[in-house]
Amino acid sequence: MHPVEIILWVPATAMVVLVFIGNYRLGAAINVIASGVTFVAGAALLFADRVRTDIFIIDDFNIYLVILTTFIGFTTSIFSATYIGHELETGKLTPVFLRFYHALYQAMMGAMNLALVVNNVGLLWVGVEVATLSTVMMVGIYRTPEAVEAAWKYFILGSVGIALAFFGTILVYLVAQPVVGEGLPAMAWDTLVKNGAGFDAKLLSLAFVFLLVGYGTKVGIAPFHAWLPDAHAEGPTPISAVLSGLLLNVALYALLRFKMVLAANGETLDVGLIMIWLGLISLIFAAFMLYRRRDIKRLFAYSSIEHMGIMTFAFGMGGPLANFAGLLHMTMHSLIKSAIFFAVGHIAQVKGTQRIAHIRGLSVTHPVLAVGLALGVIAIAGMPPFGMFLSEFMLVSTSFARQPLLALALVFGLVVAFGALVLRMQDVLFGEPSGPTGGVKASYLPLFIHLALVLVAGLWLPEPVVRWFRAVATQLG
Amino acid sequence: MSSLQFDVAHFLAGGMLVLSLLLLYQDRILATLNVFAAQAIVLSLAVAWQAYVQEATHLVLTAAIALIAKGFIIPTALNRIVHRLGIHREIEQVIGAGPTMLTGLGLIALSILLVMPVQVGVSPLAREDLAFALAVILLGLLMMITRRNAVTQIVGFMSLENGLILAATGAKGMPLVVEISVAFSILIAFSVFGVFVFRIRERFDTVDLSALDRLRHERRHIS
Amino acid sequence: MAMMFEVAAQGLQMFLVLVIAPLMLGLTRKVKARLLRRLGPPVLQPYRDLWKLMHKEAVLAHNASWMYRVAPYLLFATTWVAAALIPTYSTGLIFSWSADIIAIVALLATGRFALALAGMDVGTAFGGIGSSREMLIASLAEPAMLLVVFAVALIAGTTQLSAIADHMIHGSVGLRVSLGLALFAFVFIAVAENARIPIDNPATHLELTMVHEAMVLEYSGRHLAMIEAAAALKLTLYFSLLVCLFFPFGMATADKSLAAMALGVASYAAKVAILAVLLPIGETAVAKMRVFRYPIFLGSAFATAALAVFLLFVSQGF
Amino acid sequence: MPAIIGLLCVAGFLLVAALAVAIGRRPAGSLITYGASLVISATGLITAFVALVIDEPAATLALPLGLPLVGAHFRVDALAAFFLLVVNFGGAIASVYGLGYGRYEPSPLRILPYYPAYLAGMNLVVLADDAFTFLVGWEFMSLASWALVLAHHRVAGNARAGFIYIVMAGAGTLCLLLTFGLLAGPEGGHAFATIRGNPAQPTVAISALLLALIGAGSKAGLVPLHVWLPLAHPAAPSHVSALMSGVMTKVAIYGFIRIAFDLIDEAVWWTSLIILAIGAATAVLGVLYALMQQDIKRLLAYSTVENVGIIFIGLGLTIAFRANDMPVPAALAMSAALLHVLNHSLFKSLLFFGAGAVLHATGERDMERLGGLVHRMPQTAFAFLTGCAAISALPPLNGFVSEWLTFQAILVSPQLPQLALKFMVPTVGALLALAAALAAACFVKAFGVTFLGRARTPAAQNAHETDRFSLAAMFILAAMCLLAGILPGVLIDLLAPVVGGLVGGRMPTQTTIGWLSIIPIAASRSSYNGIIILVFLICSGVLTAMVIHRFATRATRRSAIWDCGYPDPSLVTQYSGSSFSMPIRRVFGTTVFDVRERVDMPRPGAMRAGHFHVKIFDPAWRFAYGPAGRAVLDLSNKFNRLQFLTIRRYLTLVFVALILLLIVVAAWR
Repeated sequence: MHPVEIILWVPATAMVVLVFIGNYRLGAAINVIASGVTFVAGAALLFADRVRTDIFIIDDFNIYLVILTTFIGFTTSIFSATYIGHELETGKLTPVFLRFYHALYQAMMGAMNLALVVNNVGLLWVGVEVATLSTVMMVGIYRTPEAVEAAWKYFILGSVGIALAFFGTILVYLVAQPVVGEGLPAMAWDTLVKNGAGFDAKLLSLAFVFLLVGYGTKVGIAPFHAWLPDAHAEGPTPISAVLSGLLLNVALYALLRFKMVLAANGETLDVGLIMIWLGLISLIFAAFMLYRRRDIKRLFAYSSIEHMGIMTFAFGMGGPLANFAGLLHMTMHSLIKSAIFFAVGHIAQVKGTQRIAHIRGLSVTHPVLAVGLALGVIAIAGMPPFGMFLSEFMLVSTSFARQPLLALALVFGLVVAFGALVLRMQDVLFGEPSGPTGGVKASYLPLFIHLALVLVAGLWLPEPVVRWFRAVATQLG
Repeated sequence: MSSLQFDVAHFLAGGMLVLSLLLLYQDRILATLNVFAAQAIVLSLAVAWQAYVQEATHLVLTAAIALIAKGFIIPTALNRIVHRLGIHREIEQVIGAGPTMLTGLGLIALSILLVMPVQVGVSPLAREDLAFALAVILLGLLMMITRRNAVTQIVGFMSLENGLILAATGAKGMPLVVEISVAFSILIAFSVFGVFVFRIRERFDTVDLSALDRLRHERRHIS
Repeated sequence: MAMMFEVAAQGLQMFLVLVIAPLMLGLTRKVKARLLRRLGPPVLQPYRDLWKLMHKEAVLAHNASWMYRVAPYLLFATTWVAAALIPTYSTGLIFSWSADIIAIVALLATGRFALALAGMDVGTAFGGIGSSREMLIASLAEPAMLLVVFAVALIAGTTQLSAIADHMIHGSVGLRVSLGLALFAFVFIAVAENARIPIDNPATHLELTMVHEAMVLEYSGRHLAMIEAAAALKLTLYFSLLVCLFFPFGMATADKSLAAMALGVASYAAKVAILAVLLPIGETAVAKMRVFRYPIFLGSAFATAALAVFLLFVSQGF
Repeated sequence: MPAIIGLLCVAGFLLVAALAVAIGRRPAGSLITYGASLVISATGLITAFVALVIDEPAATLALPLGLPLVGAHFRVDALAAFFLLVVNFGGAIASVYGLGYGRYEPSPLRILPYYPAYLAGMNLVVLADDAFTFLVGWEFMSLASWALVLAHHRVAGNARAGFIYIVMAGAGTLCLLLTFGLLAGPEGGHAFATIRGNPAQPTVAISALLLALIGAGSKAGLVPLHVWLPLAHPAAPSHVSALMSGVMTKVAIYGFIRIAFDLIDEAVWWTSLIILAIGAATAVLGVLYALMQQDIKRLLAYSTVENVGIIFIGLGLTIAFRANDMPVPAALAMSAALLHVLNHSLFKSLLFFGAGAVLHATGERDMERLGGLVHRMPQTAFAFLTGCAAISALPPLNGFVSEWLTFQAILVSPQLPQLALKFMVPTVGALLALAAALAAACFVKAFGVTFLGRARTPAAQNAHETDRFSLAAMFILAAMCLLAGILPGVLIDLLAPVVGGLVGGRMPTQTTIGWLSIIPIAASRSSYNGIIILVFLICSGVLTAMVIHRFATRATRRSAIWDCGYPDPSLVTQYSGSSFSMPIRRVFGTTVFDVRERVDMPRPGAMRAGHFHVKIFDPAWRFAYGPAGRAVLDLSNKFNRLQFLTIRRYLTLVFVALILLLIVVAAWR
C-alpha cells in the first residue's frame, strides 16, 4: 500500500472509530497514534516512488508540505491530549463534544492531506472544503456566544470563499478543456502546467481572480481575513495551532499551484503585482492591528495574517530568491506559530485567562513557559538565529534590489509589527507577577521540538530541502 | 448545434438571471423563498436541457437534485423555520430597492463585459452560460450583503450556488466528481446552516444576525 | 657639548618664564594702580607675597582630601611646563617639538581641571560657583582658541610654535587682515583665560563676581602660593604666546650664537613689558561683566577667529 | 588560523552560556561563568593581537552553514583583528570585574547565560565575512544585550528602555539588511568577497553608505538615533553597561567601517559633509545632554554618544580625504578614529566600572545623593579620576592623543579642493573643541559631585571600598589609559596595516622617531611627546613640592571650613550637580533643548519652602519619536474599528474587493 493512500485512509478510519469512543483518554491516545502513523507514512513518501496518476501527484512541491502537515498534526495531537484533559477538568468541554472533537480533528487532517496530494483541482477543492467545515465545527465547539459568533462568521465567509473558488475552478476547466480535451486531464495539475501556454489568457486571468478571492479567504489575507482572528481566539487552542500552522498553508498551496499554471502561460494579467499589493495590505494592516489587541490568542492570529501577507508578497514578487524565501517562510511560520500557540494555550490555562492585561511577570512565575513564549515571539518576529530571519533576509534583500519602494513598505510593516509583538511580549513576561502561580501540567515537548527545528533551519538548511525549494521556486516563475 | 438548442439554453439561463433580479428586490421573506424555489426549478430545467444538448446523462441527476432539494425541500424547510421563529411578516432591506437594482444591473454588465471577449475554443453556448452564471453569482453575493436576516442571507448564498451549478453544467464534459462535490457541499452547507440557525435561536431567540452584532458591541472591550 | 648647550638653553627659557612671571604681575598691578591714581604696591611685591605664603603653615579643612593638596602642585606644574615650551627668546629649542600649540592649550586645561576639582573638594558653595563658572568660561574659550590656532596654522602651515615663529620672521607673511582678526580674538581669549576684567576681577572677593578667586577661597599657605605663582605664570605664558605667534621679531632663529640669544632675551623682555603695561590700560577702560554676558564676549572672539579663517580661504583659496 | 580560533571562541562562549543555564543558581555559578568568559576572551585577545602584529594575508574560513548557496564565511583581516582586540579586551576586563561584581547579583539566572552569549555575538559580527552571518551576529548581540537590559525588569523604566532598545535595534538591522540587499544585488551575492568583487554603481554606493550610516549609526548612538542608548546602557548591570558603551558601540562602528571603506570601494566627497555634520552634532549634543544628567550611569551613557560623534568626525574626514585621493591625511584621520575607538573602550569601561562600584557601595545612581566618596572609597576614586581625566582629553592621558590626531587631520583640510569642505571642516573642528571643553566640565561635575565634597546622604556616608576583582579591573584600565597616552606611537604603528588596508596609505612610522614622540604627517608640521610632557610634569611638580617642603615649611593645620567666614554645616547647601551645570544650561540649554526653569520663591517672611523646577526636553523625542509613536497608536486605533464590523460588512469588503479585481481584469486588454 502506497504511503499516499495511508495518509488518507488512516485519518478516515480513525475518524470513524473516534466517533464511537467515549473515553477521552482512549480517544486522545487513538488520536495521537493515528496522527503519528500518518506522520510516519508522510515521512515514508521521501523513500517511496513519486506517484503521478490522474488522481494523485507527489512532487517536490507537496512532498515537504505533506511531511510538514502530518508532523505538525502529530505534535499538535500530543499537545491537544494534555490540553483537552485540562479543559475537561475545568468543565469547559463535555465528553460528548470531545468525541466529535477528535473525530473532526482526524477529518480535518485527512482532508488537508487529500488537498495536498491530489492531482485534480476539483478534489483539491473538496479537500479544502471538508477541512474548512470540520474546523468550523471545532471553532464552535465551546458553544459560548463568542465561539458561536466566531464559527458563524467563519462559516459564512468560508462558504462564500469556497463558492468563489469553485467558480474559479470551473473557469480553469473551461480554459483547459479546449486545449487538453474533456475529462480528468483537463483538471490535473501536471497537464495544466504542461499545456498552460496554449490557454486563453483572458479567461485564465479571470479564473485566477476568483481563485485568489476564494482561496485567499482561506489564506486569510486582508481584506478577506475577517474570520481568522475570532476563529483563532475562540476555538480550542490546538485548533488555533492547526489553523495557523496548516490550513492557511494548504489554501496558499492551492493558490500557488494555480499560479504555476499562470506562470506556464505567461501572457496573463500580472497577478504578481496584485499579490504583492494584497500582501502589503495584509502585512501593514495586521501590523497596526497588533497594537490594540488585548486577547493573546487574537494577537497571534493577527500575526498570522501579517505573515501570510509576507508570503503573498514574496510569491507575488517572484523570482528564484523571493519564491525560495516564501516557501521557507511558509515552513517556518507553520512551525513557529503552532509552537507559540502551544505555549499560549498552556499560559492561558495556568493563568485562567486570555487577556494580556491579566498576565504579568510570567518569567517569574513560570520560567519555562516564559522562555518558550519569548523564543517563539523572537522567532516569529524574524530575529536570528531562527529560521524566519533567513527567509526575511532573502526576501527583503532581493526585493529591495528589485523594487526599492515596495521593499521599503515591506520593511515598514515589519518594523511596526515587530514593535507590537515585542511590546506585548514584554508586558506578559516582565514586571510584577500577577494571576495564579500554580504549577502547570503541560507537555513542553512539542513546543521545544518545533523551536529546535526552527533554530536548526535558521543556522543550517539541509541540502535536499534547499533542492526542493529551488525546484519549486523555478516552477513558480 | 442548432439555433433552437442555443435559444432554449439561452432563454433558461436568462430566466435564472431575471429571477435573481427579482430575488434581489423582494423584501418579504416568504416571497423571497418562493422566488428562490422558482429559480431552482428553472435551474433544473436548464441543467436538464444541457444534459439533452451535451448527451451527458449524468447531468440529469444534477437537474433532479436541483429540482428536489432546492426546488422543494429547502424552501419548505426554511418556510418552517421562518414561521417557527415568527419572522414571516418581517420586511427588511438594507439598501433601498432602487440602488440595489442599479448595482445589480451594473454587475450584469460587468459580467458580460468580462466573458464576452473570450474567444479561443470556448463554445458560444458555454460562453453565454458563463456570462449569465457569473451574473447570478454576483447577484447572489449582492443579495447576501444587502440582507440582515439569516434566512435571506442563506437564500442569497444558495442562489449563488445556483449560478455555480449553471456554470458547471455549462462546462462541457466536466467530470462527475464536480457535481457530486457540489451536491455534497450544499448538503453539508445546509445541515451546518440548520445546526447554526437552531443554535443561534436557542441562544438569542432570533436568527437576526444583528443579535450577534449586539453581542459584539458588548464585547468591544474584550478583544 | 652642543647637547649640553641646547639643554642649557631650554633650561634658561624654563627659568626665565618662572622668574619674570611675578614681575609681570607686579608690573600690571603697579600700572593699574597708577591709572587709578593710587600709589600701588611696589613692582616686586608679588615675590614677597609668594615668599611669605610659602613660609606660612597651610590650613586645611577637616574633610579636605588628597585631591585638595595635590591640585596646586599639579596646576603649577602644568602651567610651568606649558609656559616653558613656548619659544620666548629663541626658536628651535631642544624640547620645543614635544608639544605643539594644541598640546599647550590642553596642558592648561589639565591644570584647570585639577583646580576646578579642588574647588569642589571641601564642599562649600563658593568653590562650586567658581569651578562651574571656570568650566563655563573654558568651554566658551576653547573653540575660539582652536580657530585662532587654525588661522595661524593655515598661514604658517604648522602648529609647531617655533616653526610658526620662524615662518613669521622669515616667511613672506606680510600684513594679513586675518592675522589682525586672529590677534583680536586671541586677546579676548587671553583676557578671559587669565581671569582679568571684564570677565573676572583678580582683586575682588565679592561673592557674586568672583570666579577664579572663589575656587581658591579655601586655600592658604604654600598651596595658595603655588596657585598664585601658577596664575602669574599663566599670564606670562599668554604674553609670550602672543609674542611668539604675532610678534616673534628679534628671536634667535637660525644662528644660536650667544649674541643672538642675548638679543632675543632683550627683545622678549621689552615686548612682554609693553604687554604688561597695555593690559591694565585696557582693563581700566572697561567694567566687569555679568556672568551671563560671557557668551557674548567670547562669542565675538569666536566669530572673529572664524572670520579670520574664512577670509584666508577667500584671500588665498588654498 | 585566527578565524578558526575566533570561531572556537564563539563556540566556547555559547557553551559557557548553556552551562550557565545549568549552574546559574549555584553560588559558584557566577565565578565559573565569568572565569570561563575571561579565559576565552583572553584567548581571543591573544589571537587577535598576534594576527595584528604579524599581518599576513587575511585568514578566511567557509562553512556550509547559514545562507543557502552562499554558506557562512569568516575572515580575519587587519581590521577585524583590531576590533577583535577591542572586543575581547573589553570582554576580558569586564569578566574580571564581573568575578567580583557578579556576586552581588540577586537573580543570576537573568544575567549569567546572556553574558557569554553577548560576547559571542560581538565576536561573531567581527568574524563574519558574509552579510547573513554578519547580521545574525549583529542581531544576536542585540538580543543578548536586550535580555541583559531587562535583567532587573522590576526597576521602573527598564521595561520601556528594553522595548525602545530592541525596536530601534531591529529597525537598524533592517537598514543594514537593505544596505546588503543593495550591495549584493537581486541575485543575492551576499558573500563579502562577491560584493568586493563587483563594485557598485555610484548611486547604489551612495544610498548603501547612507543606509549603513543609519543602520550602524543607530547602534552606535548617532544623534538623532541615540535615544535608546541613554535608556538602555544604564539599565543593564554595570559590567554589561561597560560592554555596551565601551565595546558594542565599537562593533557598530566596525560595521560602518566595514561597509563604507571595505565593501564600498569608492568615496563620494559630499557624503563626508553629511557624516561630518552628524558627527559634530552628535559630539556636542551628546556631551551637553551628559552635562544635564543627575544619574551618573546615564551621564556616562550620554558621554558615549559624544565620543561616538568624535569617532565619526574622524571617519567623515577619512572619506573626504579618500574621495580626493589624499592617502596620507586619510590614513591620519582613520588612525585618529581607530585610536579613539580603542581609547574610548578603555576609559568608558573604567568609568562604568567605577559607577558600578559606587552603585554597589551606596545603592545610589543619583549623584545628588552622593558625595565625599573619595574618603570612603579612595582607590575607586583614584581610578575613576584617571578615567575622567582621560575622557576629558587631558594630556598626558590617552583621550588627548586621539583628539589631538583628529585636530591634526582637521588642520590638513584646507588642502581639500571642495570649498564646502574647506568651510565645513574648521567649523567641525571648533565644535570638536567645544565638545572637548564641555566634556571636561561634565567630568569635573561627575567626579566632583560624586566623590568630592561632603556626603549628602547616609548611604554615601556609610559607603565602603569595593572588592579586589573590581579594583584590579579598574586599575588595569587606568594603567592602560596612561600607557596609551604616553606611548601612542606604538599603537599607531600597530594600526598601520589596518589603515593601509582601508585607505591605501599610512602615517609615518612612529616607533623609529627619537624620544618616542608622534608625528602625524611631518615633523615640521606638528608633533607631540607624551613621555616628555609626563616627565616634565612629574619633575617640576615633585621638584617644587620638595623644594617648598625642604626650604620653606611643611606645616599643616586642620580646621573647620572657612567659606568666607560663613560656613554652613548642613550638607545640602553644597554646590549640587544641577547647580554646577546651570550656567552651561543657561547658555546652551535654551537653544539646544528648550529648558524650562520655574522658580517659586516665597516672599520674605513667608514660612513655606521655595521651589525650583527644571524641565529638559530632548528634541529628538519631541520632534521625531514622540510624534512617530503617537502616529502609530492613532493609526492602530483607526484600523481597530475593522475588528468590530458585522458579518455583512465583512462580506461587503470581500464583495467590493472582488468587484475591483474583476474591473481590473475587464480593463486589462
